Amino acid sequence: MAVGETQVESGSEPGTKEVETGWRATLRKIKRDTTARWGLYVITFVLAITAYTLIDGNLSRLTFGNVSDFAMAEALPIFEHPERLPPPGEADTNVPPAFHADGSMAHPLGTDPNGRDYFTRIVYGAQVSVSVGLAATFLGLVGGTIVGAVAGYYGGWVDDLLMRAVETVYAIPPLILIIVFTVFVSGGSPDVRFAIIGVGIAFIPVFARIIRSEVLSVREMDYIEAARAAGVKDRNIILRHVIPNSFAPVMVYATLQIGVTILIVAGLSFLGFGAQPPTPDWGEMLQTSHSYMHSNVWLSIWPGIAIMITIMGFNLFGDGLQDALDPRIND
Amino acid sequence: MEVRAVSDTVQDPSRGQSEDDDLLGSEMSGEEIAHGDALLEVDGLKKYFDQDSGLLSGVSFDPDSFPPVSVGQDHVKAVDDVNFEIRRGETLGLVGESGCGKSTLGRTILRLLEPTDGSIYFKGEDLADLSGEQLRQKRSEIQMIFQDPQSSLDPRMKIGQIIEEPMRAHGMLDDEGREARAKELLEKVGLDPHHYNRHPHAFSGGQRQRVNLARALSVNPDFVVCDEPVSALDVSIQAQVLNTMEELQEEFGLTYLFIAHDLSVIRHISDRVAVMYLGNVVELAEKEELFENPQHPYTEALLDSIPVPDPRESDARGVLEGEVPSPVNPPSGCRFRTRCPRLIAPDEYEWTDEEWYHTRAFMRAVKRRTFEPMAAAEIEAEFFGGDLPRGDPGEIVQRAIELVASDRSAGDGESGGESDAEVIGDPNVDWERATDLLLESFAERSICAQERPAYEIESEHGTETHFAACHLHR
Amino acid sequence: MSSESEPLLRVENLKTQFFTEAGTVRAVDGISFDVHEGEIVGLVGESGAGKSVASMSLLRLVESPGEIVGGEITYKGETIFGLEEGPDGELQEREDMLSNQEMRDRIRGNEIAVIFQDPMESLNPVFTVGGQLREFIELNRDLSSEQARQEAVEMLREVGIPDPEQRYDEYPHQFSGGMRQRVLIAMALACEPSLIIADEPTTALDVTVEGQIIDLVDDLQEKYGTSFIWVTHDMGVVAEICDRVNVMYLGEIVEQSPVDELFYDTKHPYTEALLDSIPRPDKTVGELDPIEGVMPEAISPPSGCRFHPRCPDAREVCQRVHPENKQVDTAEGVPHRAACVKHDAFDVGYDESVPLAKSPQVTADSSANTETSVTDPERGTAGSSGGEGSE
Amino acid sequence: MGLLRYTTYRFLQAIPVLIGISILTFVLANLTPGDPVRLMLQGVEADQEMIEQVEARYGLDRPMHERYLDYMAGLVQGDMGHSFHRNQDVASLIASRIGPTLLLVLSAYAFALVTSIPLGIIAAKRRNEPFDHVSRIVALLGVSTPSFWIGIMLILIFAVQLGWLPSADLVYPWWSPEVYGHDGYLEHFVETIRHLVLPMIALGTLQMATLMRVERTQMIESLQGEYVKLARAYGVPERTILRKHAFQVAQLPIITIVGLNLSTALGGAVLIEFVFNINGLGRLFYEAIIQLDYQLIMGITMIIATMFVIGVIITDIAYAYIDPRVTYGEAE
Repeated sequence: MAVGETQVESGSEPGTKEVETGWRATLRKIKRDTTARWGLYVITFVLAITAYTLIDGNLSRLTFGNVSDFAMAEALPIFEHPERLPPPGEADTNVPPAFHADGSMAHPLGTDPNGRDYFTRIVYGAQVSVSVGLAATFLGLVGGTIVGAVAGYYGGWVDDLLMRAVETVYAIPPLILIIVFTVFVSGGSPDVRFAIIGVGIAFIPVFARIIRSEVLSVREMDYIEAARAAGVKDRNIILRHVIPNSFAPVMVYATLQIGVTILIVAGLSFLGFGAQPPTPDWGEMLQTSHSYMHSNVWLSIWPGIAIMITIMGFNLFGDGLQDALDPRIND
Repeated sequence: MEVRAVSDTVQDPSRGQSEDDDLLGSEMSGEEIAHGDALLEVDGLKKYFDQDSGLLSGVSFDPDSFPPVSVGQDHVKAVDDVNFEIRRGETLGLVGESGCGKSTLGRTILRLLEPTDGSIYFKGEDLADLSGEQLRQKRSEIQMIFQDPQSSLDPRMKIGQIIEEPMRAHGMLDDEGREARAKELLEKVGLDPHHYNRHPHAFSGGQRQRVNLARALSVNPDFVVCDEPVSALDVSIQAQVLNTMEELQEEFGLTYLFIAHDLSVIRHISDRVAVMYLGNVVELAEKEELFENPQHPYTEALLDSIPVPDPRESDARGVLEGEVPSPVNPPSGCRFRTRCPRLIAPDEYEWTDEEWYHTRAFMRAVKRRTFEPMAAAEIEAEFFGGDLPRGDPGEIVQRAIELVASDRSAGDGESGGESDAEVIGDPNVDWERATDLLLESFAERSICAQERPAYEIESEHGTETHFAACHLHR
Repeated sequence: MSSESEPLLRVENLKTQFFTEAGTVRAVDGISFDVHEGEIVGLVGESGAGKSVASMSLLRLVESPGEIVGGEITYKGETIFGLEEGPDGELQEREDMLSNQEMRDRIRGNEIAVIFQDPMESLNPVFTVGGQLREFIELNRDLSSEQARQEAVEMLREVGIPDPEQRYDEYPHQFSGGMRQRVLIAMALACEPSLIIADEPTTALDVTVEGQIIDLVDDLQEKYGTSFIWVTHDMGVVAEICDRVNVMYLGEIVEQSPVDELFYDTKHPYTEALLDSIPRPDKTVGELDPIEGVMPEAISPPSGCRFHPRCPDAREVCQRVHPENKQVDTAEGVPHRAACVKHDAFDVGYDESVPLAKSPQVTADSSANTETSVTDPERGTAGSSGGEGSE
Repeated sequence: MGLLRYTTYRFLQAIPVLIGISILTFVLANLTPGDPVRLMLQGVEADQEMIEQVEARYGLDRPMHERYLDYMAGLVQGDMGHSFHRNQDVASLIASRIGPTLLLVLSAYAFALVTSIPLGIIAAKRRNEPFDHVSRIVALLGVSTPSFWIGIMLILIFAVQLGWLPSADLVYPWWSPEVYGHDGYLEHFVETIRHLVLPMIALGTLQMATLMRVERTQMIESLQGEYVKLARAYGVPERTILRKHAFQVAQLPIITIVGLNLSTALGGAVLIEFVFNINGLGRLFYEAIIQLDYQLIMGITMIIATMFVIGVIITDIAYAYIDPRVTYGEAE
């Protein structure tokens, strides 16, 4: 029986509990939230693959066939030592995916034009995307926290100056800024490490803004004033009250930002300013396959799907986290 | 009745905390001031806020003028020259409507806000002069209770940590001692000591205000500023918390500055009451005196406005007209004069009471534009009963009426049949000039506009002096 | 009902529930009252008593997950809400119940209007005050746009807004709180309804402004003869403005009487306790006598009389017997009802029943500690975390 | 503050930001370790004399701040420097390439707005119904998929497999139909659209998805507002509430986001122009980077940042137009 045609939820009726806080409550809400749970599954999956590629030093898998004399015992982030990667296979055959008439189960996703097993390259591609995504976001988060917290806490002209600077950096689209930075700082030979720093710097304004506004809103809370009135030192107020209470929303934002970072790094590699061949990276693979777009369609499809799934994982988790922490549009 | 149970316990060597006795020194120095002597004295206190801050603050931009950019700050005069004292062991009620500056005053006294000018003597020492660390140490003697039970407790901390935080900040006791004291305080304020490890969200609003109380009392303060501590609570819970506050006051010899907008609560808990309006204290007297014999027209209006929970009481309501002026440009002299029903007639004219009464009403009606434009004769009839004041005032009124009368210009003959829509844009009605004329000729010349009132008068109830900032007592 | 003519609005056994994850919240649990023409009827209670939900139920504007699940609402002989047993034995909406379309077109606004508590939030910030007023007038009164505009200006003047032609084109944020509340009153009156539901209309206002608004409503009510349902928690406002009063506690009406009798011949212990617990502006009260504990949550109300855990007069029988709101007295022909078994009308053996022993804490201290703890087992929280002061 | 005053004020406020951008770009372009001239001359057989010549020509032998001031002086007069590789004026190069980029970005925005707002509103209205779930999944995919990959997929499907639409470059509507051999303006118009569709969707999908998510959230929030409750209580039909009362308020945050997202769109244009071979600013930027043509890079960065700043100002003004609180100032 539907009485009254208005069925829009409201958060103000007696049934709704007041906002719970604290980590345990948040965790419980995440557990209950389907979106967040699925995001967590995807992230775990991608992270597990990344971990595997770091442990599995057998880079020979990255080549065609079984170049067994090129076995690497050392576990390493591959983009750090591209010189150790096996050289492209001899065979210039372009094996199609397994479900194709000419395909074989030896190469479930086929091989790239250089004869390297595509499945293995996709798996190893997670390493660059995920580590760059995490590292660059972390860098931006740290830089942004410093700038944002200083601006928000001190206020006045410090705030003004920092925010003008932030606005300036913000005005240059991240991709452009990162390309200019990476190319010039690397002296014309960009690679992943410059990309991480570039992305990190480009995201400082984004994080600085959000952290500043969080600090400003927490600073207005009565418990901060209560702590001041009680004679608690400024340092302790920041450490014990301001940071823990601004942390949660910032984490939500950071999670969503990881997705954006991966997106941008993929674009960067696609244009040739990120990971450099032969490092397996999804963006780089898309660039290589771009020339084979007409002859081998599948080469362009797999890396894109890999990027999409990874980013979706972080977005799902971020969304779930946001729902769990934001009471306004809670069900 | 147990006296000072908590502090006794803490100081009791058998509880194992004897070394920390001297940390409760505030208690000792507090004894120097006898019950009933001034504990805190506020002298000429001012707190102005800049309207906005930042690099370009104070730079205003107006393309209509030349040069289009000008520099100059407007100040919000939230607290403007306030003087009073609070005596040891008493509760001073501070009452006023929203925006009158009472909360700002409370925070400025605590130096949570930096005073713009003036002194705050606490036990003879000027808090306004203290440097950061001196001030921080002084804070164990002065505490505060906040209005909002939701935001005044850090949601990520446990109740125990919250209560212990001030003690920790002042190096009071060791970990165990603090925990023992926190639990005792929980019991004192009427909570279960077992709640020590719970988070604030598990508590109702009333219970949270009790935690607030326990936190404030943990460092054994002498003086507590209570900023609307019960206004967010339901009526039946209000009474519980008020009673607890009173019991604790007696037990610990506390002095309260109790800030509230609710006159009933103020009447219940205060010994003396100060009434604030637009940044000024307009009246200060003992409770009975203030409520039974109010001497400031604003206080009277406030008292008349409260709905009394008694259907057989039918009093005059809503006696105040208009709205509170902006604290950026408050009225000169008495700040209440623009709304005062008893604005004093300017001395330079000869008035009868009735003449002044009519003129005042007309002046305000013009200023607020509360009547529809009508013919001059109608205005005369409506506001003056047909008789304008004699002499100069009469002429001024006459000129003002002409400015706002709908039949002002001789050329327009059909003034009778005009509809509202046509009147809207009537160029003949010059409200602004009429307002200026009336205000300049009358309101600005009243003593109320020219001098800041401050009078002490005899009380009818009690022995205290009665302060009233109203020229009616000159 | 009394022998008088048919009331304007009759509510019988109204039940509104919210279906939440934690369970069913019986926000309004079987209340009955009526409103006669030209009357101001009070609906009084603390936060969580269900008074706002009750008033929104009258317009069938309960928001999901809330639903009216039972009872009957009749307005001027028309059925706003009513159920009957269908052929399959299930309850279904009665045929004569007004459709959503009819509610919108004929009832909301032009028959029953509302004034909300928060004048700051109730006006749309991006439209002019006059525009909003005109829209509602046009919608509810068959006037042309230009006529509606004139009417709007007229109403703004009527509620004491200076210079209404000018202010018609201004935006809500340019008005003070008191002025915005006047605008809301103008909206309600401009639609020329027979009944206005005023939901805590003065709670957010300063006391002098509150006085102005109550004065205004008093005058206008006299002039237009509109009936009011006045929802409030403030006994002072009740005494000031209401003709008859319904006191609500935890979803139920516990006392119903003319205003004078409510204050001078109080029949329900809750009302009495409420009156004793409030500080007075007109006289100095030595010691306040607070009600112990806090109101339990409506999700799991106490057995028997819902007030018994906090009631000073509670006896053993109160735990068992759930009292109806029965007539216990008559004042000038108007019934005085109370839901308390201590009155003779009930005859369930109150006098013989043993008084309930208070837990020691209760008698020792006036603390809120003894509240009926509605502990959520999952969270293990202390006491009810219900929004006291957050309705 | 009136709307006009506010507009002037916002433009004045942008001046320091633009100066900041010029400094930042200049510093970035001079961050190169080693000799910038050698970098510029990569791949060119150059002797010492030539290097010195180039240095002198670009004033690279002078301190950085002097060069900056020179550059600024030039900028003010509309002189953005000289492209060494192309031996062309930077300003005129940019002018010749800005058209396609603007066409692409604006059409992507139009596509995003036209699709996202109705979808977001319906999703909010039918919250937790199948329509809502489907649209949320679409939006999620939209924000998770790289635009350039969408571009590649679109080419594969619509150009390569189906052969319905062209996959390279745009047809510029501002050129005359004869240039393309089009038979009259109708065909010219149709061809313009046909060439525009794929890159527009590729670039617009992310915007659409972002805006759709925001629109949905904002509408849900706005529909819970007290003013909506009041409108319902006065018998306002649901359709009017949705389209007028709730909608107007919900658009405010959308406007802000539209402005800020311009940054993503302008960045994305580089990728999309690369994928679709569009001779716009993005492609020019890519080529300039490959050639390390640093005056050209500075010029393009400056122009793109300026476009972003102007975009933000325009949306701010639109915001002020809808929300009276901005221009009239808060009362309390």
